[in-house]
Amino acid sequence: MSDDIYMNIVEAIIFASDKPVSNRVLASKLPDHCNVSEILQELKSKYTNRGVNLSKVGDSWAFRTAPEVAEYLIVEKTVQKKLSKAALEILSIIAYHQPITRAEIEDMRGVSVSQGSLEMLFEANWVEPRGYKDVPGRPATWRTSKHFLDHFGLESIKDLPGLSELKASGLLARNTGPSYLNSNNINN
Amino acid sequence: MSDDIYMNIVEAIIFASDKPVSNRVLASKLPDHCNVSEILQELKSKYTNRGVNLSKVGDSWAFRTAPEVAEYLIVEKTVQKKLSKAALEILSIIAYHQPITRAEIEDMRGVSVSQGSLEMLFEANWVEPRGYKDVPGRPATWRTSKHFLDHFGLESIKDLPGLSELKASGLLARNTGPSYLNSNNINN
Amino acid sequence: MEELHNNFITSQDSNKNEDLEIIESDDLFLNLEGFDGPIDLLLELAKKQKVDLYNISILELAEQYIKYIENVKKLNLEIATEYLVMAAWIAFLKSRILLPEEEEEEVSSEEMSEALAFQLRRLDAMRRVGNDLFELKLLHRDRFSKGINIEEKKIINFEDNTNLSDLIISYSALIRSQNLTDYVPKLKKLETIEVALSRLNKMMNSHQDWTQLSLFLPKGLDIRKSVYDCSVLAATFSASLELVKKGEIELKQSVPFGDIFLRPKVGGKHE
Repeated sequence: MSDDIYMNIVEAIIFASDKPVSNRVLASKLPDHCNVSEILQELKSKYTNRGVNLSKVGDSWAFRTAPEVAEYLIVEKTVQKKLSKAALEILSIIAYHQPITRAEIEDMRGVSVSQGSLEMLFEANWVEPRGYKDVPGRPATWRTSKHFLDHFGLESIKDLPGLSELKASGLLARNTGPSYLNSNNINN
Repeated sequence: MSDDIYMNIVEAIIFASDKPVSNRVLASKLPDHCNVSEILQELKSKYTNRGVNLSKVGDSWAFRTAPEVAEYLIVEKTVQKKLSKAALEILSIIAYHQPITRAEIEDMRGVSVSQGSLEMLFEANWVEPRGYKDVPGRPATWRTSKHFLDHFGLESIKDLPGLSELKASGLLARNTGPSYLNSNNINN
Repeated sequence: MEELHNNFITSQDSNKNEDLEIIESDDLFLNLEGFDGPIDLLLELAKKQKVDLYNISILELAEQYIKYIENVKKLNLEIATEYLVMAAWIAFLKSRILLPEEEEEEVSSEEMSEALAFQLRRLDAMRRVGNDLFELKLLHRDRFSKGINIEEKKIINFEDNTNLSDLIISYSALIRSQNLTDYVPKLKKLETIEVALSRLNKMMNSHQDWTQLSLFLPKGLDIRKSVYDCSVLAATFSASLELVKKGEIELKQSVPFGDIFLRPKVGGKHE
């Protein structure tokens, strides 16, 4: 019974929060002797095969409706905004190569990264800055956000579709050997 | 199993809706042979003794956090924010004239005390009620809290600079220059 | 936290296929607008070979690219430099592939070809996974978040921002604004005729004969120093005139500026 109350607290906190709640925050609300991860696993299993699931988003947790019942939930027609081809490409490059600098993205696409595409990704809150690369000039690097994981229903970046195949085929390598093809050289 | 899917749908619809959902709406989403009331009762019992309950609101349904865990849902937020000018003024009046009624504050400021400003002070935990004034109507009086002293680094309310000190500091000096030197006139 | 509820969908541009057809039909209506730069064009040309990207012919690709750019050039002189630089590089690569390998070259044509092929495969892979991403169970499309926003009880700490001087300045401004009233001169206290009259009336009873008016003044009056004392003198004189008017007393003065005497009038109230 005393264990149940902690699970209830975790359940209520995640339910009430307007964004995913991290393990750390949950732990701070519970007595030290509570094993938050265990409680979460148990809670998650309670919500298995239900209309609402407990989803892990990075190191955080949120309730989301089960994809199986989506067709019954056309609650609101959201405005469908087009993600430009360039923005989509940049998003996948950042997702699969993170952390990555702007110059590296430009190398891969052979063209410069337009401000518009990037702003689109920032506006959608899918991409965020992640420190600086330790090379001359210390360029800023980017990565995908927790919201990106949430939006695409991924538990972690490791769950990106086709990640292991891409890795195995060597396509996630950054250095392309001869630099003739680098945009820098082409542009100069 | 086929029954479960209907319960899942009901669960997901109520969860995802931005307002309580009526029986009628639920019934419209389910096949005719479904007994919505029965499904709801079953779903409700699933959420008994949990951190989130299925509550009936009029003739509609919504998920609500259980009252038992309410205290764990208090979110502490640190906000980098300045008080509004009105709130600051009210705070200073309360600080210098405590205990004071709302009507007395309104007398001093010449305008009514907005709920927003007051809520801000209560939320910041700087002001607290302090009994009633012994005049007809017995209006509530307010005073500053211990947290107020804490925040402003005062040992006691007596440490607030007095009127004579304010005068000596020049803060109460009137604009004594000829009126044609006032910026208002210059600008006009 | 604001959440964008816009679902993004991918734009699969249809004009790209048209471009390919244009290339294939050797039609001269070429343009580069459908392409995101030379690599993009190269990738589309490579895909046109209809083989696995691992087996594309770089030589054929180079020829097609040069041909395509030449055709565009004929129509439109404003080709972005990057397409031309790539054309030059591709031409160079082509010559390297065709000519026998020379020993002193730093990078072999094979390595260069492989680097290009790799870049094309990688870009193609990024496009594919980009589309795959949108096949996932998306929030607001396949999964929904809680609809009702439950009011969280919040404790807000105002971080150090409002400090004691803000408080004091605010209070001072308030007090200052209240002191801004109109100037009202301080009224001087003066003896009224009514007061002098009642004193005179009281004292009259004990004086039946001519009596100096100055004896009816309060003791210790100093009209040289005190405005109030002056007003007492004036009020007393005025009061005496008032009594004469009422027919209660008589006044006499033998010379200008001389002493003034008074006595109850015969048959008057004070007799």
